[in-house]
Amino acid sequence: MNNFLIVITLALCLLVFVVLYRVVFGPGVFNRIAAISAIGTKTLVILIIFGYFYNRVEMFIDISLVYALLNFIGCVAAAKYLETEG
Amino acid sequence: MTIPFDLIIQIFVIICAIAAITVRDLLSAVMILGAYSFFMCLMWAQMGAVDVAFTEASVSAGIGTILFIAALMKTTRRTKD
Amino acid sequence: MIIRGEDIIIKTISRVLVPFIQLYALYVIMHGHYSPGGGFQGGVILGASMVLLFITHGYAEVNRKFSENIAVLFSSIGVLIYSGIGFLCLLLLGNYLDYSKLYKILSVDPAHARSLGILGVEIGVGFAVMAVMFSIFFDISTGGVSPDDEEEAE
Amino acid sequence: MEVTLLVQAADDAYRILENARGQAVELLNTATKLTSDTRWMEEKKIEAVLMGAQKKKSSLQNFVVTFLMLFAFWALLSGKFDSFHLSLGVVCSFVVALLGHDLLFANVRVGDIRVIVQRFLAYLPWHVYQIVVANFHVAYLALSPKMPISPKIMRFKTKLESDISWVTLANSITLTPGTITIDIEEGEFVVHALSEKLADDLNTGEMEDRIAHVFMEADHIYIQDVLDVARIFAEFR
Repeated sequence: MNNFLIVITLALCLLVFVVLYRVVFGPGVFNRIAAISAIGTKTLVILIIFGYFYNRVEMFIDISLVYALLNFIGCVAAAKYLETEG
Repeated sequence: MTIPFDLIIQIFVIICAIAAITVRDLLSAVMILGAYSFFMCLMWAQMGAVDVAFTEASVSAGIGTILFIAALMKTTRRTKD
Repeated sequence: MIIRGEDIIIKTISRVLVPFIQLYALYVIMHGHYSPGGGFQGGVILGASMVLLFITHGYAEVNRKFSENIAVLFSSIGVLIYSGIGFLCLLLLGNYLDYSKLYKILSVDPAHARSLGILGVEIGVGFAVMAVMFSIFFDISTGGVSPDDEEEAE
Repeated sequence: MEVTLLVQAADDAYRILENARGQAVELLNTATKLTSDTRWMEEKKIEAVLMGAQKKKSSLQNFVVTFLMLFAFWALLSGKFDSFHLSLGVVCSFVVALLGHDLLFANVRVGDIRVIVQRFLAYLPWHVYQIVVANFHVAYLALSPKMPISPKIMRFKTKLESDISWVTLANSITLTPGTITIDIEEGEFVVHALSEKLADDLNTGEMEDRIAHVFMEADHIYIQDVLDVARIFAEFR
């Protein structure tokens, strides 16, 4: 089980690395916003797997909930900025 | 844990930090800073500092991004040089 | 931030989401001494929920629920709760914020009194942080001039 | 000989088909009449309920339902069931429900909430199946070397009526890989589709019909709807 989760975490890290390309080089701000919200969902899963490693899943779920909510609010704020200012 | 995940996350953090200071667009810089604090939160959690990770996630990733964007409303998005 | 169009999707989703975010923030505040989190983090999340309502529903909707004057009032109330509990401990012949002395008036054992005292302080901190976060965002985004004043000036 | 038999058989088949069609049309007409009858009666009943203490009663109901939902959410989060934490939960949900009771249930069409929840749960597996199918299609598009995509923006008028069903349809479209809802402009959906197949899937309107069925806004009559309506009709009589 542990090895399986470690492999999954490594795969997710690889995916984050791929998405990070869009964040760094992506033309324009729209690519970056979409890529960052994708990174948010992936790191959330990694966080919960860390919680399994530490045997404290209930604590890490609290953090990941906050994470998801504030990711959403940040994206909405950025979209509103783009709508009003261009 | 056998695999040093903190090394991998550290690479992500450094990439984000460099991208945040080199990018021209201010809104992009703000969003990359949000990703930076996501990775910082992941790093704190990986070290076992749950409370610090919680503070990082709520303050820096959440309200920090929103306040930066609100401040961006009062200025222009592109840098001059 | 003034909304232009009528975004039905964003408006409806945030309308459904805001009560749950607020309840979650209160949960973080109230369980600060068992799980991660506490007054500061919970207050930030509570302020973020208000900000979400502000940027999606506009100034008028938020002003009806939580105006700027109430925010100022709440920040002072939060500081009052915090320092009041501290001074109460001082009056009960303990140190400042020495919660265990509260058992004399709460009629419980000192360990439980300490937990209750921490809970009170967390609530105070949460109120203050929520009000200050909201009012910082409000001041930055409106430039310190509320839309009502602008209408009157015009 | 064989030719006459064949002609006769064809005639018979045609007559049977015609009969069936006539019966179906009759059934549909009855169903339409029934629906309009029940809708009229339902509206009358709602009007009678609302004419009295309209504002106060509905907001109190909203408050109670919001409070119960929030308290269930609190119990899910907290996981501590001693009296102290439960009383904290009651106080917190009370405060939040007092602040936000007009947020959670604004502009909801009047309908039986139990039926809506039941139908929504029945809708979910179909939607998950659609997501899986579209996922494979998008993976094929992305991995094939020629990239046979033909992205386009399409607009269609919807027949749904309330906010919440619009948002459900929009989110269902966005959740399906390859299609994204860009905007809703007064009941007109603006959707970006990645390829012809995905756009065609959307244009058949099956998803819209199913969501109309979930939120009981059926102008198209399903058999299930007729049965439901008949039951409601019997109850009213």
